[in-house]
Amino acid sequence: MGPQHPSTHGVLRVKLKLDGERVIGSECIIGYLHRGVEKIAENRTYQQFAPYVDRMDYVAAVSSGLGYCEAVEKLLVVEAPPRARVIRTILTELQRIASHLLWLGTHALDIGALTPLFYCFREREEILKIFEKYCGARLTTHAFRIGGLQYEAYDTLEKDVERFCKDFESRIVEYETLLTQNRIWIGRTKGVGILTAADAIAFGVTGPVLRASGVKWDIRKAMPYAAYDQYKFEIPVGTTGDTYDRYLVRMEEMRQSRLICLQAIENIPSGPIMGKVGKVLKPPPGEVYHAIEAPKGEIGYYIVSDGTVQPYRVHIRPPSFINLQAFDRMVRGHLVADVVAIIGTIDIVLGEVDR
Amino acid sequence: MADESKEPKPVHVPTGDKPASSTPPVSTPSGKPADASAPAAPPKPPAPAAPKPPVVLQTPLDNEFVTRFRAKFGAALLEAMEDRKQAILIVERARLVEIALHLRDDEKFDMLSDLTAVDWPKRDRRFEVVLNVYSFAKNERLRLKVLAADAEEVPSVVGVWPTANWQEREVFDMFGIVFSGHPDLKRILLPDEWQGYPLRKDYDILQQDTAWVRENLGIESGQ
Amino acid sequence: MLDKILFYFFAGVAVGSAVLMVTRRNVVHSAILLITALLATAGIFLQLRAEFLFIVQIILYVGGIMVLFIFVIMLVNLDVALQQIQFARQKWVALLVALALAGQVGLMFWSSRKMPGQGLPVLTAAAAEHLPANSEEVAKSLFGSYLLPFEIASVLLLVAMIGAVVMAKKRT
Amino acid sequence: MSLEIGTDMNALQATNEFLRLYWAPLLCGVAVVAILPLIAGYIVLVERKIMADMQARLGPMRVGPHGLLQPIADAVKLLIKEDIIPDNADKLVFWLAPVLSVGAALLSLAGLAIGPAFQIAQDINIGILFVVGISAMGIFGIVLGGWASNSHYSLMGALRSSAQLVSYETAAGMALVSALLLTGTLNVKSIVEAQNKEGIWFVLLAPVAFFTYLVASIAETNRAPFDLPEAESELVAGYMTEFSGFRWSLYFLAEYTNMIVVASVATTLFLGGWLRPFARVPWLSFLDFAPPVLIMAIAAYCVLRVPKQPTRVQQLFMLAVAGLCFVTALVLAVPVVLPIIKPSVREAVAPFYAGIHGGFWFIFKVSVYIYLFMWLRFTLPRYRFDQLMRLGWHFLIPLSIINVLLVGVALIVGAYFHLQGWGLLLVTTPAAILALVAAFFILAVEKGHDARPDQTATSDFYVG
Amino acid sequence: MLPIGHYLFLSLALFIIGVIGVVTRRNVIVVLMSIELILNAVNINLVAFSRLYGDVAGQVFALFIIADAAAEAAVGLGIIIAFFRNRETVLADEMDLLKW
Repeated sequence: MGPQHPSTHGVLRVKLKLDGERVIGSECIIGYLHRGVEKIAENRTYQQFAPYVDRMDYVAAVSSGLGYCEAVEKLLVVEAPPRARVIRTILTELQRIASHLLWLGTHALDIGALTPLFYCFREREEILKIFEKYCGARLTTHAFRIGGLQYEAYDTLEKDVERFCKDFESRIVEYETLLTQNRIWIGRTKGVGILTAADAIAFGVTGPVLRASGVKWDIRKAMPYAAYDQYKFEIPVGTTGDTYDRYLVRMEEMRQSRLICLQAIENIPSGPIMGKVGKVLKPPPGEVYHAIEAPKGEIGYYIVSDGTVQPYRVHIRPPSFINLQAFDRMVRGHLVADVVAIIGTIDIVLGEVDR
Repeated sequence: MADESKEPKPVHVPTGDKPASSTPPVSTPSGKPADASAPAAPPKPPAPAAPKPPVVLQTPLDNEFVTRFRAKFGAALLEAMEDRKQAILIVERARLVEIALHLRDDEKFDMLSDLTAVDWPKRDRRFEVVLNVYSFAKNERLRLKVLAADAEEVPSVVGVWPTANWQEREVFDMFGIVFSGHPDLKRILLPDEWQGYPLRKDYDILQQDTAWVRENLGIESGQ
Repeated sequence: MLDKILFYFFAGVAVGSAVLMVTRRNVVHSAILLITALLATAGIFLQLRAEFLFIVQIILYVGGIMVLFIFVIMLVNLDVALQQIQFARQKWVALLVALALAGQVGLMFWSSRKMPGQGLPVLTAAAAEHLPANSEEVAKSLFGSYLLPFEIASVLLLVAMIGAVVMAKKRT
Repeated sequence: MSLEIGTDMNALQATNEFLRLYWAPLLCGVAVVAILPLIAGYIVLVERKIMADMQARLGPMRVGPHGLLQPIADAVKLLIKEDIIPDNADKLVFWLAPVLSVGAALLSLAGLAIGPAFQIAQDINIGILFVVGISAMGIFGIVLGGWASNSHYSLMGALRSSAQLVSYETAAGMALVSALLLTGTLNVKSIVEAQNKEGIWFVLLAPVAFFTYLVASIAETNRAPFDLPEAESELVAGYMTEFSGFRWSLYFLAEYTNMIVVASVATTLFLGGWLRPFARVPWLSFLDFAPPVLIMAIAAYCVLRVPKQPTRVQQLFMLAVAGLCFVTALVLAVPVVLPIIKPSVREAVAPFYAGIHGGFWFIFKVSVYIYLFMWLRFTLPRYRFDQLMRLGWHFLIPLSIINVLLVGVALIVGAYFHLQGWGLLLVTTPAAILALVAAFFILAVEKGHDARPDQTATSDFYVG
Repeated sequence: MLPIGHYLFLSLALFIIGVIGVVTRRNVIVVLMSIELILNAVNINLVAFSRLYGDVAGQVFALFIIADAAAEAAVGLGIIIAFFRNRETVLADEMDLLKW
């Protein structure tokens, strides 16, 4: 399947070894979108590098931005003010819903259902409008700054988010009626691309794919960051680790994110939006590894600083890159038609895989 | 070298013409903390303001885990420290696999979150291979470091954590560190016939693809 | 008048495509030509007021057997066989045999002309209108007097199906 | 009309004799072949509009008001587009394949009766069988098309789609057989008369047969959940990949004609051809007014929309459409209103009434059936090829065979008690229930011995 | 209904072409096709005489012949596929081994 295949979510080339219809082995050839982000990081100051982070996982730019800002704040041993942390949580959760919606739309389209794509994009449009009102950009938002926020929350933010959350519940029910009970959808997804819990951990898979295999682990609960410790929400867990479970886990995650947003907008604390961070950031030498729960999995930043304005080394742990490793294990023994479904269910974004 | 596209910022010329950003010229990259013009020093006590000598946040760490580890491996543990409340163990390169197995089985660090490397050209053993492991049971992170000189091989941990497969290939692709025992160590992101290892400090950011472009496309790279 | 036109048209098509089918090098072309020949014979059945047989010929022969042939041709994708010569060496022998056969039947035709007695039955067929509805007629006799052969035919088909499946199954 | 014209006439006399006898079918034939591309085009437009509506968007709006001229634009585009023939493709077969496909589809239309009056091939004795047989020829168009464009992918697509067609044809055939048991004859006209005499549509007598035929016909026209051959993800556009421009539109036309053929077979056989719903129920006769009222409403709606059209020419066009609807409403109203005004003229008007209204109801039912096709297409994801074949062979064919058995038994019992019309329901409904029980039994067996990981339970796909 | 001679002559012609096909062609599939042609020729005769005598038995028998032709084609093609899979060839000359 060549790099420009319609259903590989970007430039991913998969070499499949087939026995008739069945797949025996597969090899992913990546690197078509490699822009050398980590090398660039060593030649930029901390603030200048922030926009690059959005370009990696362009579908969930807000969460990668949050990860980077919090990592540098940890480097500086500085804490963002409570108001900033709450607004960050709201925007990250909205971004998670948007990323899952895009995943659901394209995944359903690969398997042949035409309509869910348009429903999902209709909701995603609402979220992107909120982003646009807040920080001017829809996709690569660069919404956060190291130490807090750049822009004050625009006045109707609470109302917009509330309106969105209110009718999003009925929308999820709409998707569910279309797909969850649908005999053909179950036929195409149940028992396809099974990943056992042991394999998942061995392959370092994180995020919804790991949780669908039955491992109840979410960084938002394990090591709470931003304002996640203030809110109540559950972690959906699957049982068999097949495509259908991953579908259910992600649908449930969207519901949980919606709950978080609702709880968050009730009381956004007042106060400053920018922490005690100087114009020029010179973090004391040393290193830090900070990971947050991006929609695709654990995105980690390992930053080494040598005391100068520019980071000495920035390494990004991309969830899609590592989840893609499990693709070969999941695709063995399935038909060609399932390969497309499995690529969809791992939910990879090639910008993040290639960095 | 006509470098119109990229921002003119050659690395190894520290005081080249700076982009018009407001930051004052950077002094020699010795570890001088924020200079006087920084606004009010961060009030947080642990990061003292400029006057104090460069605060090294890395304090030696010895909790019961480190003692247990030292008891088991003794000489292999070169140094244990804590940086910003994150435990770091620097271990001996040869016994990495053994230590990894111990960590995974006995200490329940069952997931290798991240494997990467850092290049310190000025040190004698220039490469620092960094492994970030995480334990579901103890909900703890630990960072293992192994020092390796230019031509030295680092034992591969693919046997212990299969996720290391692609990450080690990427470190080899970017740094040129050879991982002995890796199933198929070849470049993962860059084209196979690429010369040089981009993430090394001595690899200039500008002339990256001249060799590859001249060879494959037969034209001069536009960098 | 119309009958004559129809018959000559279908007969011409049938013989023409049959001849072409036998001589074509490309197997797919000969398959298509066979289909046209079968359709032409179906036309003749229609002209003989045998509608049921006309439609059975189309459904079973053309729609069933020929699809099977085309499938096998595709699976066996014969471009490898194309280069080899298609015609056996004993082409002339075959022609000789055919001519002898034709001669014999011709003789029979010719002789019947002369001797009125044993000649071809010169009955005039019943006029078209009051022919009973064809398919009902066929059904009556098929399930009436020919019930046993009908059952045997179904057993034959069953055996053939099992044989084909066993034969073509992949030796896994 | 005897086929045999005096054998001794000379050529000229023969031809005009021929013409005198067969002018009606010739005329209808030409009409159908001419109008069909237009109808197919507008079905595509309607499909895109409905799809858009279901997906919260507007669909083609640009060409003509509400995109009404879109099909003409599509047709022109297809005609102009360059006609690429892949190198060392088999020229003859490459040309023949689409022609065969369209030919089969159009020919099978001939056997069908739109209204009591409008039938191309007058009373063919083997009516329905003729239609099914000829449409079975369509397979060649697909298979040869795939072969002629000698690219590996289109060959695989062609093989897959013909395998699918062949297997679902048997299922459709069996479903038709169980319906034909009820009618007793193959002739299209007499089938509808039989339903009229019984006073009940056969869909109520043999619901399971209708359902299996519905599923099989969707699979046979390569649509909705069964459109795997041109599933974009694996083989791009299946056997149609290499065809472009006019040739591709021939295939396209064949697909939509097949859809119409399948829909009309179902309507004739199950939904009582051109019978007005509750045809023989006296107190429901006001339904006769339904068609003209309906079309009048559409005309009124168009007139309302006229001022909203952006440009002058679109307003004019909208007005023309309104006029057209108004005229059809009038034509429909005349045979109904006239007898009320002047009872004397009733007999003279009766054939017109039957013809026109019959035609309306037939077209109405066919469009409802096609709407069902479209509706399924937008909601259901696609089957995988092995699931598709498994559904066909393991579920549909046994179910339809059992159904034939049960309907046969029901009829014998019915005849024994010489039940008529609605009475038959007493016998056929238990048969239908028994068939459903058998269906779930097949499913249970299916689930039982298939424990392979990627095996999926495929019961009737209507659940959900 | 033309005089019977025409139909006899037509079926004879088809029969002869079929025989030529069977004998001359090397490709087994074409041989099978020619056999189909021969069976078809026989059918024409049957139907012609059934029409002549007004007795439908001829057509019923033709039906049986078609059924038989279907069975024969199915098994024949099965053999060809099995053979092709082992020996990669479809030419009659090379089918000279009874057991391979």
